[in-house]
Parts: sequence; C-alpha cells; structure tokens
Amino acid sequence: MTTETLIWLIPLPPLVAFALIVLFTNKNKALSHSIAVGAAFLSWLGAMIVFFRAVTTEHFGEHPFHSSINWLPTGETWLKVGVLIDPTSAAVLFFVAWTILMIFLYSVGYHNFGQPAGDHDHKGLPPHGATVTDAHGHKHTVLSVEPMYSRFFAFIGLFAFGMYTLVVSDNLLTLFVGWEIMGLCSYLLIGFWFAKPSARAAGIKAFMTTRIGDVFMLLGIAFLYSATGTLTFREIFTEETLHVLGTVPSGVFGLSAAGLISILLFIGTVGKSAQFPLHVWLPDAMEGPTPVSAMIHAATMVSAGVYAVIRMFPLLTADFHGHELTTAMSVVAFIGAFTAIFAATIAVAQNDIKRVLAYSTISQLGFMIAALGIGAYVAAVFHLITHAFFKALLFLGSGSVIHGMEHGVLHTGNHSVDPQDMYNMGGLRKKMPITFWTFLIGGFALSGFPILTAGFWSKDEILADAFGHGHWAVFLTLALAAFLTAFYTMRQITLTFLGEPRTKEAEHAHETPWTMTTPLVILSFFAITYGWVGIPEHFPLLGGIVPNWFHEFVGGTLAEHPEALEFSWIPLLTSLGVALGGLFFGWLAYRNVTAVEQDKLQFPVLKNKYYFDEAYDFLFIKPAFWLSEVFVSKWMDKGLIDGILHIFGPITGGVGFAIRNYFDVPIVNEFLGDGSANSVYALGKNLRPIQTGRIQQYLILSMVVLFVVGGLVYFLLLA
Amino acid sequence: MTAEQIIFLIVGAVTLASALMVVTARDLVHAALWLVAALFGVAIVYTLLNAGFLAVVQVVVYIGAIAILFIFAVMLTRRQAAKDTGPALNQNWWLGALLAVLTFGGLVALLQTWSGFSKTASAIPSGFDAVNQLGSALVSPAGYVLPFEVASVLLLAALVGAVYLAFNKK
Amino acid sequence: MNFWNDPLKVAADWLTGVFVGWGMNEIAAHVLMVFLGVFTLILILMVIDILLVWIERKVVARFQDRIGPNRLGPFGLIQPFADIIKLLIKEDTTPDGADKVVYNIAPMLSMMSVLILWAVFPLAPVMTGVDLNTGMLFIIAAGSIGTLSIIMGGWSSNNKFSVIGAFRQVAMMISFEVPMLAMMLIPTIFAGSMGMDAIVQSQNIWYVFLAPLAALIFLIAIIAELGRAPFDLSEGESELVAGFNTEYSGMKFGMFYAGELLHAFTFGGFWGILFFGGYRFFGLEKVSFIFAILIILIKALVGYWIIMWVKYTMMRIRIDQMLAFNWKFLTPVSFVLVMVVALMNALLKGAPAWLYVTGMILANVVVAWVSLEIVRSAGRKERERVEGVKQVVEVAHH
Amino acid sequence: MIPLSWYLILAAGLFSVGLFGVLARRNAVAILLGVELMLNAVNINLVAFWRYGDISMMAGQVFTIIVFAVAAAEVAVGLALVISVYRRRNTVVAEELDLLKW
Repeated sequence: MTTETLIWLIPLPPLVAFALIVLFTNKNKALSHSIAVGAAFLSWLGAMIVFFRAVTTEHFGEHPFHSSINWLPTGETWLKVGVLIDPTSAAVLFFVAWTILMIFLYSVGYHNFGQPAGDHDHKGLPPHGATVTDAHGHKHTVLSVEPMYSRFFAFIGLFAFGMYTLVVSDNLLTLFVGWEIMGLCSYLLIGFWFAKPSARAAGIKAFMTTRIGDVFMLLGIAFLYSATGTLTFREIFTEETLHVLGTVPSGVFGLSAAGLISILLFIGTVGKSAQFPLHVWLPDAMEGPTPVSAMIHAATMVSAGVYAVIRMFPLLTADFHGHELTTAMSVVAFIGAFTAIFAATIAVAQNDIKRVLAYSTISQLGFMIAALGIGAYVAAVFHLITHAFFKALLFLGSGSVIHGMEHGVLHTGNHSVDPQDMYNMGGLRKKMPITFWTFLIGGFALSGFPILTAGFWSKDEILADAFGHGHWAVFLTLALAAFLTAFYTMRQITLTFLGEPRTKEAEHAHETPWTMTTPLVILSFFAITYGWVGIPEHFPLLGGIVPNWFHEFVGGTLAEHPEALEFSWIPLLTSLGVALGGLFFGWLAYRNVTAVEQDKLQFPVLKNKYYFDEAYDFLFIKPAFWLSEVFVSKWMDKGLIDGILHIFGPITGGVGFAIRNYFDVPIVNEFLGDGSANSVYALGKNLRPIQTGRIQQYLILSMVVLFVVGGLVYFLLLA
Repeated sequence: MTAEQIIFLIVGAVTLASALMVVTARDLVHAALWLVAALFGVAIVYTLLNAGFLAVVQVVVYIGAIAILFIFAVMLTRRQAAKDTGPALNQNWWLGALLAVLTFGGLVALLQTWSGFSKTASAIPSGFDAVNQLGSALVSPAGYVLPFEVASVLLLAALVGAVYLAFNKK
Repeated sequence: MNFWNDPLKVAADWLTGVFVGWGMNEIAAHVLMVFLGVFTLILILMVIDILLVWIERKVVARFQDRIGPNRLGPFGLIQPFADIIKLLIKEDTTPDGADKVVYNIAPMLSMMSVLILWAVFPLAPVMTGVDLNTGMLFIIAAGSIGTLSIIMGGWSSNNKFSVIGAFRQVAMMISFEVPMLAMMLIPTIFAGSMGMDAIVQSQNIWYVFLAPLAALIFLIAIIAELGRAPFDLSEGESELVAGFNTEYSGMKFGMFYAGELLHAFTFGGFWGILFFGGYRFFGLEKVSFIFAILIILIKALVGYWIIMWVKYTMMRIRIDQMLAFNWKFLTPVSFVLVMVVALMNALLKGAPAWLYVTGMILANVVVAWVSLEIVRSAGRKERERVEGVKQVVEVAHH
Repeated sequence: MIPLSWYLILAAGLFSVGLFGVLARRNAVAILLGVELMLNAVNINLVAFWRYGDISMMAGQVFTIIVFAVAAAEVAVGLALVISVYRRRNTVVAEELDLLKW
C-alpha cells in the first residue's frame, strides 16, 4: 500500500469503531472496548508506518507525502481535499498516535472494566461502587463499572477520528472539520456524566467558549479563501502568495491581509487551546472523566489549537524578516506569554489535583504560542510534542491517583471526602509506587528538570530562542512562568505523594490495574527520552553526542530552513535555575503542610482565578439573559408585535362575516355546491344499473368499447 | 409440405383443440389437464422454433408447477368433493365468443397488412448456442440483468403475498 | 471397422441403408430408425425393471434377515416373471365414479415419466439418446410429468385415501424439486454445461469430491422425489391404505410399481452421473463401450442399493416434519451452498487442482457445519423452552 | 420451412380462445386458466419473433422467461385469492362475487 493511501486510511478505524459501537455493540462492553482499542491500534500502526517512512525519506521537507482529490466543484474550480504529511505533521502524528492509543488502553481500566455493575449506578452519573460478598460472606464495597461504558468508547473513537483528520489534512477545510468534530466530542465527553449539573454546565461552557473562537476562525478561513481562492496549505504557502498576502493591506487596524487572517485563525486557537481570555472553559472541563482530560488537555484538542497555528506559521510570519515582529506575531507572542504567567499563578493556589494540571496545561500552551509568536517554530513544535507526552502522563497519573483514592473512599464509605482534593492525599508513594514514579517523571518533565527530562530541552529551547532573538519581555515572562511551573508541580507532588497520609482514605488507596499503569510507564518512557532527539549541537558536553535530529527534521518543513541558534549560557542557566529553584522551593514550602489552613498562597484572588468566570457572567451572560427575557420577549414580542397582531383579529372577522353572508352561502353553497351535488347524484342514479359488480361483464363492456373505438379509428383515420 | 410443417400442423391443431377444451370443459380438473396438453403443444412449438431451453422450462414451470397448482386449487375450492355443478359458462358467453372471434379476425386482418407477415426464418448460424446467449443476456449489465432482478423481486413479493392471502387466520 | 467406438451410429446407418434399399424414402427410414432405437431401449429397460423387482425383494429380505424369493428357479430368479403373470391375469378393476380416461392415463404417464429420463441418460461416450444441452432441466421436466401422473391417478380414482395420498406426494415432490434443482446446478457450475455428456466428460475429479454436501442433499432430494421411506408418507400403509394407487389393481398397479422401481434405479444412475463420474472409471470406458455401460449400470445399481438401504432403515416421518425439513432446512442450505460453490468456483478458477479441491471441500464442510450448528442451537432453545414449560407445570402440580 | 404467419395465427387463435375463457367461464379458477392460455399465446409470438428476427438479439427469449416468472407470480397470487375468497364466501363463481355493485 502506498504511503498516501495509508495516510488516507489512518483516521478511518476510530470512525468505524464509533459507528460499530453506537449501532451494534452498545450492549457488549468487552466487544465495544476491544473494537475501540483495536481501531486505535490500527491507526497507531498506520501512523507509525507513515512516521518511519517519513523519517527514512531523504529531503522529506521538500517533497512530503501529499495526495489530494477534487471534492466540491466551486464554479469552474474545485475545492480539493487531501492528506499531507510533512515533517511537522509526521512528528505530531507520532505523539498523537501514541497518546491516543495509551489513553484508549487506560480508559479500559479507568472505567473499571470487569468490575460488577453498581448497586445504584445509573446512566449519566459516575459509578458509585458495588457491594460484593466474598467467599467468607464479608461484604466489600468495590469500584463498579461505568454504566455508559460503551458510549464512552464510541465518543473517544469519534474524538480520535477528529484528531487524526486534523493532523493529516492538507487544507484548512478538513482541518476545520476535524476541529469541529473535536469540539462536539469535547462537549459530549466533558458532559459525559450529564446527570451532574456541574458536568452539564461545564460541557456547555466549553462548547460555547470554543465556539466563539471557531466563529472567528471560520471568518479567517473565509477571508483566506476569498483572498487566495484555495485552502490547501501548499498552495497558500508559495512565495508569491505569501508575499502578496503579506503586503496587501486588509484595512483593519492597518494589518496586512496575512496578519488579519492569521489573527482571526489565531482567535480560533485561543478558544481551542484555552488561551487568555478564552481559557475559562478548560479548568471546568475537569468535570469529565480523567481520560477525557488527558485526551483534551494533552493529546488532542488543545494541541490541535497550537497545531493550527503551527500549520499557519508561514502565513503568520509572512513578510517577517529576522527581527522586529509583525503585529500579528506580537499579538500572538503577547497572548502566549501572558497566558503562560497568568495561568501559572492561578495553578499555584488550586487544590484539585486535576485543576492544577489544567492550569499548568494552559500555561504550557502559552509557552508554545509565545514561541510561535516570536517565530521559534521548531521550539514550539518540540515543546508541543514533549508536553503532549508528559501532560498525558500527568493526567493519566492523576486519574490513577483519583482512582486509588476512590478505592479508599469506597473502602471507608465516607463519601464526604473529595478524592480529587490534594489535601486529602499525601503519602501515596508507598500505596501506589508505579503511579508515583511515573507521576514524578511527568512532573519533573513538566517543570523542566535539567538534562534528563524532555521538558527541559523543549522549554530551554523556547527560552533560548526568546533570548537569542532578543525578545526580553517574552524571555523574562516565560522564565518566571517556568519558575512557577516548577513550583506548583513540586507542590502537587509533595502534597499528593510525599509525607504521611492525611486521611484514612489515603491510607486505603492502592495501585490501579495494569491497563492503567502500562500507559503510564510507556508515556513516562517518552517523557524522558523524547527530549534527547532535540539537543542543540552547541550544547556543552552533550551537544553533538546525538545530532539535533528534531531540528533538522521538523525545520525541514519550512521554506527557508531555520538556522540553529548559537549557544549562550544565560538562557541555559536561567532554565536550570528556575527549574531546580522552583522544585526546591515547592518542596521546601509544602514538605510538612498538613492542612489547607497552613497553605500561605491560598489568596482568594488566585483561588477564584482572578474572578474571570464572575466577570464573564456579569459582562456577557447576564446581559444576554436580560436581552432575551426582558427586552425581546417582554417588550418586543408581547408588547409590540402581539399588539399589532391583535388589531388584525377584528378586521379579519368582519371581512369573513361579509364574505360568508353575501358570497359563500348564496353562490358557493346553494348554486355551486348543492347544484353540482344534485346533478352528480341524478347522473349516478341513472348510471347505476350498469355497475353489476360482475368483473366479466365489465371486461366484455370494455372490449366492446375497444372494438368500436378501434374500428372507428382504423377505418376513419388510418384507412 | 415438409415433415416440420406436418408436425407443426398436428401440434397446432392439438394445441388449439385442447385449448378449446380448457375453456369449455365442465369438470375443472379436466380443464386443467387439457391446459397441460395445450401447454405441451406450446412447448413443442418452442422446440420447432429452436428454443429447446424454453420448451423444457415451459414444461418445468407450467406443467410441473402451475398446472399442479391449478389442480390443487380446483380440488380445494369444490363445494362438494364430487363434481362441479352448474353450467360451465355464464349467460352472456355468446358475447364473449363473439368478442373472441372478432379478436381473432381483427388480429389476423391486421397481420395480413404487415409486410413481414409470411417471411421465413434465416438458418441458424453454426455454433450458435441459444442457451449460452440467453444466459449471458440475462445477467450481463449490457443485457437484461435489471428486468431479470426485478422479475425475481416480483416472484418473491408474489410468494409472500400468496402465503399471506392463503394463510388460514384462526 | 469403427463399430467398437460408435456402435449405435454404425448399426443405425446399416439399418437405414437396408430400409432405403427396400425402397423406403430417406426421412421415413430415419424416423423408423429413431423409433426402433427408442423401442429397443425401452425393451432393455423393461427387462432390467423385471430384474429390479427381484433385486428389491432379495435385498429387502436380506435387510429383514429373510431369504426372499428362492423357490422358482435359481435364487428365485423366475419369481418376478411369476409376479408379472399374476399382475397380468388379475382382474382389472375400475371404481365407480372414477374418471375413466384420467384413471387409465395416469399409470402410463407415470411409466413414461421414468422412461423419458433415459433419453438423456449417457450410457457410454457416444451412446446417449439425445445429448440435450438442457439435460438437467429435462430431468426436472420429466419429474413434473411424474407429479402430474400421480395427482391424476389419485384424483381420478374417486377415493379419499387416493386424493390425500396424491396431495401429500405432490406437495412433497414439488417441495423437494427445489433443493434437487439447486443441487443439479452445482455440477452445472463445475462443468459449465447442462448437458449430461459434457458433465460426465468434465469429471476428471468426481464431483462428489468437490461437493460432497451437494451429493448428499441430492440423494435426499431424489429419495423424496421417489416417495420412498423415510418420505413414503404418500402411501403410508398405516394411514392411507396405499396412497394414490389404492384403487389400482392388475397391470395398472404394476405400472406404478415398476415405474417406481425403475425410477429409483434411474435416479441412482443420475446420482452416479452427476457426482460419481458417470460411465468414467479410470479410463476404462475408453477401452470399449461395453465397459462404459457396465460401469454406469454398476454405479446405478450402487445408488439404487443405497436408496433401498435408506428405505429399509429409516422410519416414516410426518408430513409437516417433511415440509419443515425441506423448506426450513434443506432449501436454504442448498441455496447457500449453490452461492458458496459458485463463489469459490469463481475465486479458485485457474488455481492448482489440489487447492481447488481442498477449497471446495472446505466450503462444503463449512456450510454443512454452520447449518447444523444453527439447527442444533434452535433445537436446544426449543428443548429448553419445553423443559421450562414442564417445570412450570410441575410447579403448578406441587 | 414454416412461414412466420403460421405461428402468429396459432398465437392469435390461442389468445382468442383464452380470451373467450376469461370472458365466459363462471369459475374463477377457469378464468385464470384462460389467462394462462393468453400468456402462452404471447410467449409464442415472442419466441417466433426472436427466431424470425435477428437471432442474435435475445430479447424475445428473455421476455419469454420474464413472462414465465410473471405467470408464476400471477397464478400463485390469483389462486391464493381464489382460495381465500372461497374461505370467506364459500364460492368461486365469478358472478356470485358481486359485492362491489351499487
């Protein structure tokens, strides 16, 4: 099978799995998850094959795998759809495939496959646990299987389809399609436990917020199409097109067309990747099951946002020569950097283990966006991938932790204890060793622990880029953000795993099944090693031991190959300092904190995320309600329109009366109606005897008529 | 007068005669049996027309299935199992007869005026396999596969309908 | 002297020459020849038929641990002739209210429907009455004439038992014609022709090795066509005195009887032709047509023996069971089998022989196994249901 | 050699006889018998035209086959109707089945 065909096929298995599960195997849990995981595996296989074929191709950047077909006739031109795997998308495909497969596998365990059905579980609520009686007649409360198990796999299947479509698509249109499919799926999955009001709200919130972004993105796409007449990347990113786009003024804020388009598209990304100011949905998205969090926040959706910007990078950097940033780029850079620092500060004060990760995700995405904003293409991609790995790892790890805690909760039966609150944990390293070590690796990677972890290399590269091109503001902000990252990561690890159990539940937590731990291990492997493919040449000691393969490979995507940065100590020291310092202080500050009260950083402003939700509620939602309920409904509808309509009533009545008396009754009824009826009646009365009800007589009659008419026709007309 | 013509005349006479018996015989079972005879005649006519396959199919379908079906139906719809009562024809049978004669006359008269009325058959080219041709014509997309399929669907529908109709609802 | 490779033609030409020599015109001579041929064939068949009576009685006797006819002549060989004489001199009764004409035609038709089969019966490489290219359908057509004869006989003899017997028989024959025809399609698929001779010639591998299931189903179908046990409910002595031929006596009955025997023999022969290579036996048929004829006759006898074996081993089944078995099991299976075989044939066209054979056999086995599984599971369900009912009843009792 | 006209006339005769049966018989089954005769007449025509026209165009035979199918269907349904009518009205005489009159 040619590589192109293979690429076409990659997204399909999850879709098929979705259809199969929804249509047929909904009843059968085992079959459903086998289908889903199998499909994920198939896609993974295809992705791997494609990836390695890509890696082994010479000058892959110049001629990537590309195939496209005509799809929609638009006048005399065609709207093409197709698949394109260039180095970047190949790299992205790699991690997407891995994370998705891992998450699918993990979900099996997370939803307690093989456990008994819950006593009072019902659809739309998380399982409450089941009571089983063992051989000795003791009653135990154990985790119970998810009631909507199959449905979950169907959804993530669709989700995976969306992501693969987005990655392999060679044009903005199919990219957008995948994008929207994921939007839908995130809605479905965040609101997966739809009987929980909070989950419902979160789902709607996520959907709406991202939708805002998507509208702008669609505008951008439309603008791009009207400007260039195509949506295929490789046709847009030709020298002259870019040049034209870059120079033509759009007439908005003195932006160039390219600038405007890329900003519009970027707003879509802001929504999808939860950048400031549209970041609010992501923390609430934690209402969904943890694999979903991993799915949305690591592997797919948020990455999709960044991936879109990466795809549009040439457009973003149109007429960008070396130093001073274009308006678009500076906007992007600013948003990214600001989000990074801002989310990091919030993360410091969160106690929900998953929310911390959520905010850290936001801030890490900020890193990538900022990197793109300053034109550090390779660094951004690099961080995107490493982050995907270790963030997926962290989420799955946290899920594992929560799972363990739930086990404890069920054991003690004290349901008031929130199994996600870090202050209810502590000392879990003994209970759940695998989870602990993998989580530790993930955490260190996140906080950029030097040399070993992947996070260090990617983050360091971003910082180095920011420094090397002299974007001081960005550099400093990111450095501070990195420090905070390390800090809250260590805080999280300390609170969760180190020290002594703070609750009985924590004491009774224990390790999760292999389906959940295996992905952790595999992902942690990548969380460490994936950094080593991107070590800069000029790095002291290590530089050049392994060639900077990643830079070569991904850099090949761009038209002009980005030159490797010359090495400088300052960013290196900075990243070392912030990482180690953050980790150290985090440990120092929280090593013997035993209750929320002793946490010094619980500033209300941080705990309440700078009151963003409240602000949005006041600014947008309340007015919207007022508009719909009071203004439109009460004043316009009931008052104005109904008022007018009520005038018509009497008039119509009068007209109707007149018509009835002077036209209907005398003319229509008596003359037309009764008259015709009477005549028809008389006619029928006289014709009645002919209808004897005897089929043969009818036949004879018709034959006679036939002969008469036929004879007449024959003799009069023909002869 | 070739042998072929003699055979044809005999067969045609027999066919028509038994057809007449079909429509006149008082006892319906006899009528059905006469129908069998008539259909045999038609089958032989097919063979005279070098359509052996059709002849055999004629025997299989009509005599093997349809005639038997008729006999069944006759036996199942007898007032008393003995014989059919009442006249075989209805009271305006003469009209029917008149119409039939008219039809025959009309048809022949019309055919007379047609140029190709009394043309003779061209010899069959050697190596011409009618069955083969027929088969490929029936199932080739260029041929008649669609009508063929439709006919099969029709058969199925008829099957279901017949079962439903004759099903004795308690 | 090519008498040894095409005897019939030689003989025919010679005789025609003689006739023409007597001043008979060409066509007439030819027609006469044809009549003579048919006449001789029928004569031979009749003799065989008489022997079949003896064989049948002997074999039954062995099955039932008796000796069978052993008084007249060596091994009672004269017995059948005695039977015939008896039949001939018996009073030839015709019941009141019987429909004379039909009543008398029926036995002839029944005999004819068997004899006509031998028109397409390939005796040896060049000895076939007429090698129709629609031989298969011809068999079915002849069978339908047999059906006709039976219903005529049953109806005309004005006797409830006869009518019921005829109804049963006809219902059964019509039903079992379906799988029979389907199974005939399978050799047709293999040979690519409906002609008997072509089918025999194309059997370098006996088709029973390609489609054992088809052979089996065909055997069942022909037994039903013959209305022999276990499908002899049309003349179930215990229910209907003798089924459709209750009222017949004398030679008319003899005709039905002989017709049935010959029918069984003939169908045994066709079984051999369709699935066991007809007159072919390791090239022996090429040596001389005599061997060919012997081979096919032996195969026919073996088939006939198997049919008898079944008849005297099985008990009779009820009509509803019979119909259900046909319509709910045999017909679907045979249709599926036809599709599968056609598919495999298309797939394996041009594959090496061993692959072809194994593929075909596998297909057959799979079809057989799956259908049996389905039936078995259905049976299990039914049993469980019945058990359940039983238990309920018991509970009710206690 | 038989001219086409013979077949056509035979077909016409058969058709007329069938028509007579349809028009004149009292018993519904007998009417169906008449219909069968008419169908056969049509078939004769079809085959005859095939034989006497361009022999390599199988339309005639194909239509004949399809007529067979239609005839079988027609008989099956028709007889089923007759039987169910017989069940309800205990008669199959066409003249007595005149519920549909004024």
